[in-house]
Amino acid sequence: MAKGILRAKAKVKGDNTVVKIMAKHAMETGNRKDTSGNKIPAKFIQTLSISYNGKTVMETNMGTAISKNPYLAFTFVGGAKGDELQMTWTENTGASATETAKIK
Amino acid sequence: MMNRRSVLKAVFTGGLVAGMGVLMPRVAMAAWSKAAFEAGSQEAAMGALYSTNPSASAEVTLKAPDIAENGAVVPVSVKSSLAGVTSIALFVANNPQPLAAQFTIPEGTLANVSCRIRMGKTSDVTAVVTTASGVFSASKEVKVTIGGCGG
Amino acid sequence: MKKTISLVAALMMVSGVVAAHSFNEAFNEQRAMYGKGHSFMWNGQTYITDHPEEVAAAVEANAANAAKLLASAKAKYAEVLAVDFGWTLTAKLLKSANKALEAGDFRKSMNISAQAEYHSRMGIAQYHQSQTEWIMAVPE
Amino acid sequence: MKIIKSLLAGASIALVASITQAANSGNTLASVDPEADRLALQSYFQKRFPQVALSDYVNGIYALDAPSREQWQDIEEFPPYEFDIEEGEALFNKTFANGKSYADCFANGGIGIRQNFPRWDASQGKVVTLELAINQCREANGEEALGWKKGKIAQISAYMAYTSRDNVFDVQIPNDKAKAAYLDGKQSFYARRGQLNMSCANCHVAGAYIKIRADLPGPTLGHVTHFPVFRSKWGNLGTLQRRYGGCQKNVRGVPQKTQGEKFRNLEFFQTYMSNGLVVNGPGARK
Repeated sequence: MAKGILRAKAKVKGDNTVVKIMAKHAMETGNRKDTSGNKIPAKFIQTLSISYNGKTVMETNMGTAISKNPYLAFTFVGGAKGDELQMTWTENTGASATETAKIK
Repeated sequence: MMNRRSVLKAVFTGGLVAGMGVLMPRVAMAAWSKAAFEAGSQEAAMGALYSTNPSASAEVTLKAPDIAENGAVVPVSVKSSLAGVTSIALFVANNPQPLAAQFTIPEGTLANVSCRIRMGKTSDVTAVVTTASGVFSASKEVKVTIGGCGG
Repeated sequence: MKKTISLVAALMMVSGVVAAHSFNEAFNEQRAMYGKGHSFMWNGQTYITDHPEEVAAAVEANAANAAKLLASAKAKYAEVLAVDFGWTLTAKLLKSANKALEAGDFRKSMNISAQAEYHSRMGIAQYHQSQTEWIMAVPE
Repeated sequence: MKIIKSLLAGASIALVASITQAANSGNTLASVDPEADRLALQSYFQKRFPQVALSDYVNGIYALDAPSREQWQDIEEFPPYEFDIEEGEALFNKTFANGKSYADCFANGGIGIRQNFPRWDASQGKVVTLELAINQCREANGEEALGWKKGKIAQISAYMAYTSRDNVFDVQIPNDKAKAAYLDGKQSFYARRGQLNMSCANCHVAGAYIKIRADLPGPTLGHVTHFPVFRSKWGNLGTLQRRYGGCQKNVRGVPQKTQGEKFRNLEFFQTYMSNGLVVNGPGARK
């Protein structure tokens, strides 16, 4: 039950699938200083792409102006209950992972 | 940067035939533009992404609060009734790095996205929508206030 | 013309102070308007808008007096903390009063100590008020 | 017809009078009447905001202010505390070194019981908040107590609140000792403190929905129902008493002790005031 940083709620609504995703991430801007006055290095999610059945349905590039615990909601045509979404994120540090979520 | 632009242009012109070009747009979509995201002014950020200045359009709807409850988490959504939207971008003019996010909209995905942005202070927020026929925008001022209840 | 107006204003103020105010109200009003060191009339007597702590600090600025005022302010702060009604700025004031004392700036130290002691006295007053007058705040 | 009208008028006057009297005279153990206080507070807010349903007060300021409510609803689409509920659940279910767990310390295995806290513990002779009960459970099982204001304790509390959502708050005042604690909490609520000389009531009764600089204080009715909260300002989850301390600092007072008697009694009073409303914690706030 190892969980990644992404949580998704994907629901079929009529002919469409509504997807809401939140990432557990501080989105450190690189502009902040710690208590001793040193700059906290930037560490944020740069890209998040979602695909369904091998087709990309959303691709997001994010900057430091995205809030902590980034949230994204969008809707695509199609999708079926029980199918999986693939969600791939990359960080500015180079870290990256692909996680999945079931459409409900 | 020229490279990036020409790729984008290729995507824009090819936008309407997308769907079969699944692999081609993926390449363009994946590019995170350092020049645009690290630009210190909205003008520079837009210059890095678009070859023309966006023109204001009533068919772009930007939903954002008049007064943000908290500048750290400002819910924003953008939708557009324009045909063939290929991307949506969000700018916060007065942020140190104005470009907040860029959403690539493949065919089959609605031109309707929501996210939450950070705002350092009161600023215009601008949504820019790209379609095959041009670049369109909508702006709104969002006030960020200093609360009395710091706690 | 100017004279008349200011005369009227003065009359109103004086009559207001005398007729409608308790001494505390008059004092607080005058203090808020003019700050410390201002004289005003109340019930035919002249008063000055200084807090008792400021009066106590209006003595010769020297090491002994500054140390005495600081010690008194610290004791008062301990007293207000004991009843759980301290103010946030007071600890900082005590620190800077101590710093000024060590730097030999006795006048500054004494003034800050006076302010700190005032904070603590007001906090203690709030404590007493909380024991009795809080019920006045309950909405009907 | 006339008779009925005047009868009604008479009845309502009598009702108001009795409430007024109860609220006003309740400053001694003999005269304090928690139930009258609760009804008086409800009627105070319902008179001020007649368009707001009583049940909506659990949403705090968002029950009163439409523009804030809209932003909050957007946040609630995917609330930031969801991670905390998950982590809280994992923490709650983790067994202690001695093989026992939180479930062994609470009624109904700790599920769906938020509405009964804080509760008067006769054997300890004091008010026990949910967070205090969590730490007492840990200590009874040889574990170290957690910090009071945020982190694990807030997450466990959030999970326990989450399992209790829609349960109706039912804080009991079983005896005179408990009533004395209630009275002490009531006194704290209305007592002015700090350099700004303000009480809880200044902002959250009279000052509810009145701008304090750029902030709109929420009504105290329903205040506790959504705690712990993920506060955007904090960027993480915090307990009610963390907020108490913050409020006291805001009026430039030295905060009282977290989970000390004063704060526990205040929470007791404040939660009793929200009896009849539902648990909707954890919540998201600005």
